[in-house]
Amino acid sequence: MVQQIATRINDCAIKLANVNGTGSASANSLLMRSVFRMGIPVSGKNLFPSNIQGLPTWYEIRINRDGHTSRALDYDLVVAMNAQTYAQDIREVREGGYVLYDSSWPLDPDLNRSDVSFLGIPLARMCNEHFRSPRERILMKNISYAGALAAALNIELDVISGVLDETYAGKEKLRASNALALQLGYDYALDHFECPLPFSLERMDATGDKILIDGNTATALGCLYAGATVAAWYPITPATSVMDNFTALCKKYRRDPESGECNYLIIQAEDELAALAIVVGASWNGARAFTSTAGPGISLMNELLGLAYYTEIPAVVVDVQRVGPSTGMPTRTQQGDILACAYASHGDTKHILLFPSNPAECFDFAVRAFDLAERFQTPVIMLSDLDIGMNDWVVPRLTWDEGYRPDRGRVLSRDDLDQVARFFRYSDDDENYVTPRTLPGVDARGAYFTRGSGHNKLGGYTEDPAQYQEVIDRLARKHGAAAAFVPEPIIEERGTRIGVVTIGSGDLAVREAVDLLDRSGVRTDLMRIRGFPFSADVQGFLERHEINYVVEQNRDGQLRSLLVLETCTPKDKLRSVLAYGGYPLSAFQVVEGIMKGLEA
Amino acid sequence: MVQQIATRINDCAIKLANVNGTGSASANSLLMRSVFRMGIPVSGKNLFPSNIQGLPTWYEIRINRDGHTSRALDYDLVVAMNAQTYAQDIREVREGGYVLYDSSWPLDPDLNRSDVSFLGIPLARMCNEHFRSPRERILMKNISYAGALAAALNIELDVISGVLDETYAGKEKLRASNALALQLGYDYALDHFECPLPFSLERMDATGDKILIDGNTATALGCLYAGATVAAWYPITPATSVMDNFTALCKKYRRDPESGECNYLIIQAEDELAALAIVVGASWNGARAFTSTAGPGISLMNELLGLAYYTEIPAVVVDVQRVGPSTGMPTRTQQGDILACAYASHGDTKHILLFPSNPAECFDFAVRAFDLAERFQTPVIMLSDLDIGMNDWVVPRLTWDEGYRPDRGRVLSRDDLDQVARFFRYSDDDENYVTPRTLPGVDARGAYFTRGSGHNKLGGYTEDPAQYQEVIDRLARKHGAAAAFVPEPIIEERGTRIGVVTIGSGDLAVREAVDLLDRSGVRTDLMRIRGFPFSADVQGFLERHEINYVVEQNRDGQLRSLLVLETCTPKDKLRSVLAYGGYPLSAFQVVEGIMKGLEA
Amino acid sequence: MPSITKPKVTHPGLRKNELELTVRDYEGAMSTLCAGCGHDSVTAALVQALWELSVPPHMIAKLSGIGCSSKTTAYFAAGAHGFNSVHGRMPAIATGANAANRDLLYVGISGDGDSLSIGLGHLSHAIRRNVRMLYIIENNGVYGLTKGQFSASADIGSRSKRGEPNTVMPIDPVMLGLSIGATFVARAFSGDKQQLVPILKAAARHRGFALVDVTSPCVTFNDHEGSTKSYLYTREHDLKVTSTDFVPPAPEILATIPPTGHALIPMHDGSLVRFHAVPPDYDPTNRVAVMDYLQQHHDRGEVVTGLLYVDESVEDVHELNNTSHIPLAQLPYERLCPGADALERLQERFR
Amino acid sequence: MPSITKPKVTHPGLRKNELELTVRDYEGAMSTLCAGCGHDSVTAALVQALWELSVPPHMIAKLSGIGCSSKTTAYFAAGAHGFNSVHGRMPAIATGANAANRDLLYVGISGDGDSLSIGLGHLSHAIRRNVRMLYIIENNGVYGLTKGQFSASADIGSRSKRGEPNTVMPIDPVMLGLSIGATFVARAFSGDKQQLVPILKAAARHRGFALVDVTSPCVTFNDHEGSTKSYLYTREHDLKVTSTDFVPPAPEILATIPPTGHALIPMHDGSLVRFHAVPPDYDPTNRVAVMDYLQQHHDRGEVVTGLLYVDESVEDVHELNNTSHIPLAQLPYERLCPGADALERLQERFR
Ligand SMILES: Cc1ncc(C[n+]2csc(CCOP(=O)(O)OP(=O)(O)O)c2C)c(N)n1
Ligand SMILES: Cc1ncc(C[n+]2csc(CCOP(=O)(O)OP(=O)(O)O)c2C)c(N)n1
Ligand code: SF4
Ligand code: SF4
Ligand SMILES: [Mg+2]
Ligand SMILES: [Mg+2]
Repeated sequence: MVQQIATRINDCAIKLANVNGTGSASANSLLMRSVFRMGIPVSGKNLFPSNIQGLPTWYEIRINRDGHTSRALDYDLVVAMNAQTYAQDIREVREGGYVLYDSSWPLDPDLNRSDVSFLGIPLARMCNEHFRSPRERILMKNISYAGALAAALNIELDVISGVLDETYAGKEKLRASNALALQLGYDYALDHFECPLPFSLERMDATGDKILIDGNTATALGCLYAGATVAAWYPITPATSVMDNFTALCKKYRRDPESGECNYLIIQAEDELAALAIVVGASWNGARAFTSTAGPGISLMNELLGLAYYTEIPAVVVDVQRVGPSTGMPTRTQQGDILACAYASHGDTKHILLFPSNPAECFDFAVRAFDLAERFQTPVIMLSDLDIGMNDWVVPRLTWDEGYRPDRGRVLSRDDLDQVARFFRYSDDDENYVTPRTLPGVDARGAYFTRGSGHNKLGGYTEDPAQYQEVIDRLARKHGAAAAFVPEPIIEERGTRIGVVTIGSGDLAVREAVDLLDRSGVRTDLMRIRGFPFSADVQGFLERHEINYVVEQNRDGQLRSLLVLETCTPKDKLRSVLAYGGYPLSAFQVVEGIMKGLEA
Repeated sequence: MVQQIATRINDCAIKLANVNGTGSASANSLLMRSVFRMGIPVSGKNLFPSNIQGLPTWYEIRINRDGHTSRALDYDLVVAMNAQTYAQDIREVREGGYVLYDSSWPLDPDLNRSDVSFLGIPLARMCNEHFRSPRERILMKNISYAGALAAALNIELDVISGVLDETYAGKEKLRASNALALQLGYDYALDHFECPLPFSLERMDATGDKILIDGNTATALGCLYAGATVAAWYPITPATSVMDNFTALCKKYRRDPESGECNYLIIQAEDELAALAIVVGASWNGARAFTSTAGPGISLMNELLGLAYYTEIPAVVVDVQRVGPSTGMPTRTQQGDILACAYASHGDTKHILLFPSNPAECFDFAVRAFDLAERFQTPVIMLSDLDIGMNDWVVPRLTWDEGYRPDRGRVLSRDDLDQVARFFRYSDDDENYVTPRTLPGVDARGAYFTRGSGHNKLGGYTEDPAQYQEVIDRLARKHGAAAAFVPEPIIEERGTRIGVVTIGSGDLAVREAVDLLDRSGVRTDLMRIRGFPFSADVQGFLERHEINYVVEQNRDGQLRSLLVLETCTPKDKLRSVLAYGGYPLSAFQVVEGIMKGLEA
Repeated sequence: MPSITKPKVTHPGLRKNELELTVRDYEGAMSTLCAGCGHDSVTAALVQALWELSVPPHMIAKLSGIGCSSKTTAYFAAGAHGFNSVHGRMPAIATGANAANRDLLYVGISGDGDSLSIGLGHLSHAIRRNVRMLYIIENNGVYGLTKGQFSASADIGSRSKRGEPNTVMPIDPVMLGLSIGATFVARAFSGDKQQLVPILKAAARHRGFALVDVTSPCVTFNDHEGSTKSYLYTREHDLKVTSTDFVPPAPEILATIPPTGHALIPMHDGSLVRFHAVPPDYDPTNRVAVMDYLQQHHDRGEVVTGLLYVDESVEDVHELNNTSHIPLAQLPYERLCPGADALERLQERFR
Repeated sequence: MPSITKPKVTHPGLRKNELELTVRDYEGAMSTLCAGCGHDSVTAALVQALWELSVPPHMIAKLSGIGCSSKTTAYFAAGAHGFNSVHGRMPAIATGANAANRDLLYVGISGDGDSLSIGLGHLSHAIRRNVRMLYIIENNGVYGLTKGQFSASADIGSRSKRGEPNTVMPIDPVMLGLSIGATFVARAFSGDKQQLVPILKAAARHRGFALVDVTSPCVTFNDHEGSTKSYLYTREHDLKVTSTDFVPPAPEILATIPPTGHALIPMHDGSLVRFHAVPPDYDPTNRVAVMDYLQQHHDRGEVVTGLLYVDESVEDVHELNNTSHIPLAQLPYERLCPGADALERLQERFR
């Protein structure tokens, strides 16, 4: 018997099960965007296969008036559009929940569950009746279920039609078909189901001036605003859309209005080694340049990261992490490249890392990545991930300070060279242990020889121990100095004895977990780390807490490892809470992990 | 005024300064080998440039009756054959020491030092008188100074001529020239200097049945005896001679006596990525295969190391470490690839590492590397270094247990498959979490699909969190299980409160340092780690000591980092003693580092 | 999931090959590629060719890199070991596999992205070494799996799905192969099974590295006007040079595929390949003339297909190195270890 | 140490170029290569060519990989920035450098190991992109710096210093370049400055990627009989196709190097290159004919030198992409940042 669930407003989780390549993505994001426009906090997570067409794909929408929109683990409503995964999808509905399915064909009685309600809607039949082309018949089924959901959840019809109308502005025929499909679903639901369902929506004002954006688009915007002119890349999921977006933005904003010339050059490289090599070459030559990649690309970039580190050439790398090791699960999320990036390349190397937690920070940190890379003349790797990069997030509207000017670091102009008796590339370090560089094409007095082989502080070749050490010792100090320049940690502290430490896309889930723990009487403080090397604030927080739970999305506790090595905190103060199956982190996983730790 | 130094027997340090490409290497190793044949502990360190001809090169011989043959930092005698470096070389002689130089031309008076004795010998003039061809005139100068040193140090003429005779056996003309040159130097020294010098040699019996061998030759021998049949490599200093030797050995020992066919295939690959790819392909297909490389190669092999780790394919990689980062100093030694190897590749990965400390262990560990790689179906990286690999070391004679049979690990034959209901690649793990594999070409029932993408324990493709985790969790346990199989640490313990921990080529210097510390009243215990993952013994030693000084040859304390992360030892019990200028470690550096630590 | 097991229904009436196997025995998992993908046609031709050749499935080793094309190793010969490795490195992995066991038939499957960008060096060097294998490039001018970027084989002027024109000069694997000494070069069109099957059979029996460039349209990202790798374009511009029939030594198959044509090329294993030369004077053994011919036609915008060049006189990697005829992976340890005495003796030189 | 500063003694009588610089101003650090190394001859020719071209030294960027050959970037143009990078990646690094600043003259120096093995993919793709640069392969058939292993350009049958014969087919960078669409391909011999200097000058002025393969013997590891990259062999088998004189637009130099020959090829910058065609009907603009010609001579064991192929009609990477004429690295930030308003506006689509 189906147990009635209590009425809830603006608090539910919905899972949509589809077949990839059937056009469900637009229907799903239509739904999510409509909720967003109703002012309600919402998240959408796309769980898609590494395949182009015909395999199962899911979309999860979490709606929560308190802003807790990390991934839910059980669903009030499942839209089951993929016969291949019916069994699993129906299993995942919570007790008392609902399954919406295409009743054009009878449902296998074996799949029946007595504790959930089945809402059948003859989507295929309806669409076959109303649409002619096979293409439309497939696509409109999706819009129809969106219509049905609008009715079931009480999404304002105006809002959802409004989004559709905008989407198909200027394409009247398409607009009309979509509007019809939406209405078909809507009406059918109103006629046949008890709408709204116990969990339904109501306009509120929590999204205010916010925007709905994915991290890769925001990263591209950041690179655009940072003044990057050269980009090189090799296609790889989930990083590809960084460059797709950067390309589109450059076409729009970087064409000279008079000459039509392009104030940028984007090169699709032959592989990731070349992509970073191009960035290194361009940066050496004075351009702001970057590449975007994922784990396998980071592995391939190891040698060149070491070159840039040792020759002190700025280089910005965006790593949109996916599940490793090896090819792993290319369309799943993880934070598994932390150690690989921190110490990338043979020999003694350390790199600057940035950890954005959402698209807004992707935008900010992308800009800061260039400033840091040029200020410290070294690679900076921004570690985003698939969850941030490819899902739409609700974040504060991006703003731009017109006063911003790129920090190009210590670059000597011709005039500067006039002031210098003789220029030596690796001498005369400043308070951050950075030495001045010169650019090719400026002045013969600035000419020097860049080499990845042993060099002394004059830039000359050396095999002398003391001369060699002098330079690499300074590099170690320089890396340390960057701690004061990377984004400071976000700390929310109430003087409890338990610290919860996280990074990147773990943010929302961890915040929700802290709330949930509070409610069960476990008070904790929160720190989200945003950069490496770690600043004194990071150290301070860890010290002030008896135990710190380090929540991250990988098997080996890589952030914890980095904290163990690169802060003075005793190891036993740092405990791991890990989730690494490839789906975005859920608050329940965090709570479970911390509770287990506390009980142990 | 030159102060007379006290008479010493079998205890001195000699530095020979030459120009590379002038044939000095054979004269220098002639000297070293002669000392060795006199039964006296000796070491020879070649400090050569990354260049083919015309640059300074040094050879250092340390002779010590107690077996303390780590690098000396000041020299009793310098043979100054390179005008370019006279100044530096003469500066490095200890007070009361000697400079032997070519007096065919007058020495610049500025170079004079009142506290050392100058032994002039007109090498060029003598050789021009006695030899005709320009080639001989250059080469024989070297043999002549060897002769002079023989007289000065009291090297038995029989012994040194004996070595020469063996070297040129069958080449009568060459032999005669060399013998003459030797005698010229010998006689001149006897006639003109007070021979022997205060530090001189006397036959003893400390080298007994030992041999003089370099690590790369020993590694090649190990690979030969392990039964490696496929080798792939890309030339790189200082690893090249591993493959040169393996090739020569195979030619001699692996040609089928009847058919003349080669029971091996060595492929010079197009790059290091290909070299490891070839090894992975061959190992997947059932051959024992390996590659040898240095730091830059390790960086390039990152992606394929991750593939082999995740697909569980054995792969043996020999990393003969040199100075990093980047191209660094290719002809200098360092231990800078420890972290890069331990966690090589993006995503969660951990590899098995072996740390030989001398050529004898290179031989042993090479064999064990194959056994471990096949037993654990994973990459095994043997971390040698330039000092071990390219210098001649006095080590115990290598022996071979005829009972040895390769541990091929869990490989199912056709018969085995008869016993199995159905074979699944990643199921049925044993006590070490290893699952059985099958080889291509054996039986269709054993056919499976190897993939670096997400797979479940059946070997099927998966994007399911639980299925994915099940496999990679087992991989973590499997890596842990290897701790009991890697070579156990060498521990010499007397119950002191100070542990001295080292690795690889640090061994000799650290042992000497322990002795020196003893003499100044600082009693310490010694542990040399030989494998990763760390065994319980490693953990135990660290625990038993209040402070552990971790002596290693890199800037960032990479072994210490690994110990911090991978044992339960509190961080503050682990302190670094570092030397990383690129020359082989000296006991004095270790003593200095530990004393500083103790004083702090 | 990309490897859904295909229900195996054996029709009693199916023809059998020499090994008493039906064509079904050479199939693999169900394809998860897009409906109509050219790569699936290549798989079908491969299944047919392997069946016709009567290769025992377990004596096949299937290797690939990463890409839609590289997935196809899962879709044939379920009884063979497969290795879906990493992007671009398959030629080197196959080189290693071949080194370990010269007795297997190596089928390498790659894409134009996998082979001509990230893997170009490895492909070129596997060609030089004449590693004995059948190497198929399923060439669609795009990166299918990463959603439609141009690959290095995209022709100048062809337009991507988003309408952008390609401006960079293409790499033609056929010309590349010929210029670095490939000993077997063929090109075919995935949609033309009649030409493809015999080419694959000849390639499988070639003494060394057999490069087969198959134009294999991506229906999702590159099958539209403006793309020279589309069905439309290829069907129109396809200029057949030679149609190849494979004539294996066993008489049964001789009977089913009647030999026609003029040039008889002996394969390494004694079998013969017949060419239906179009034009009649086409000589697939003269490298200079072949390159000339291809260039001429290329300049006219024509895609020449057929077995374009073959040289059976060049030794493969094992012959060049005089490697043991017993596969290295199967040599007993006793034949590999020189023994304790030898170790004792050889150390004399270390005294 | 490999970069010993050379004492700069300026003879007052030295000739000056348009910039009032003497040839000394184009020299670099003292070479640390072996006495007699072919690479030093290339350096000398390069110094001469750059001087004759009157390029301001600081407008040159010198890039290389790793190898003896790659060290030579230190031995010329002390007033230019140099970048001795990592093994095999220089073509990609140069691509990036060029992307940032189209105004410099890029001189890339590589070896056959650096370019044809580890760097083959990058070289090929830089060629395809037509990155404007002078790219020299100092080709000696061996890995000099790692002591004499065969490189991918070692000819079959040539013997290493240890007496082992090479058994693997060589990659000829000239044929490779032509087969993947190179727009400028030349070959010369390091010992023949008279031919080399004008080729380098023409290459420096080429509109796109200029590939110059210089046979440059390694005296230490490969200058012995049996090696086709030795002085002996090359001097005997050298077959000159075209001798190239560079005729820059400035009249002074026109006067000193009198033009002769038949084919006049206009360079991108308006200057003209004259060919002394040998044979007289040699046409360096017909790719098909060039490849044919080279193959024919190659089959006779002849090394053809000269400016072998040139096409000035193909746009370089910047022209193809319509990049700003002001070097990207020099664009003021104000022209790059769309500003706060644009950011505000564009976010409408994220509502
Ligand atoms: C090192 C690395 N870089 C990038 C990728 C992403 N990637 C997967 S497939 C592919 C290209 C596939 O193109 P192609 O080989 O032509 O195959 P197709 O899908 O067109 O058949 C790329 C770039 C990867 N898997 N590994
Ligand atoms: C990644 C990497 N692998 C290997 C090497 C070692 N290495 C240095 S130079 C060289 C080959 C040089 O050959 P080539 O380019 O022909 O130059 P040559 O010395 O013959 O002029 C190699 C393999 C390296 N520096 N980096
Ligand atoms: S995307 Fe293209 S190449 Fe990939 S499966 Fe679909 S049709 Fe085939
Ligand atoms: S080894 Fe050969 S290539 Fe290197 S410097 Fe000497 S002669 Fe030149
Ligand atoms: Mg493709
Ligand atoms: Mg070379």
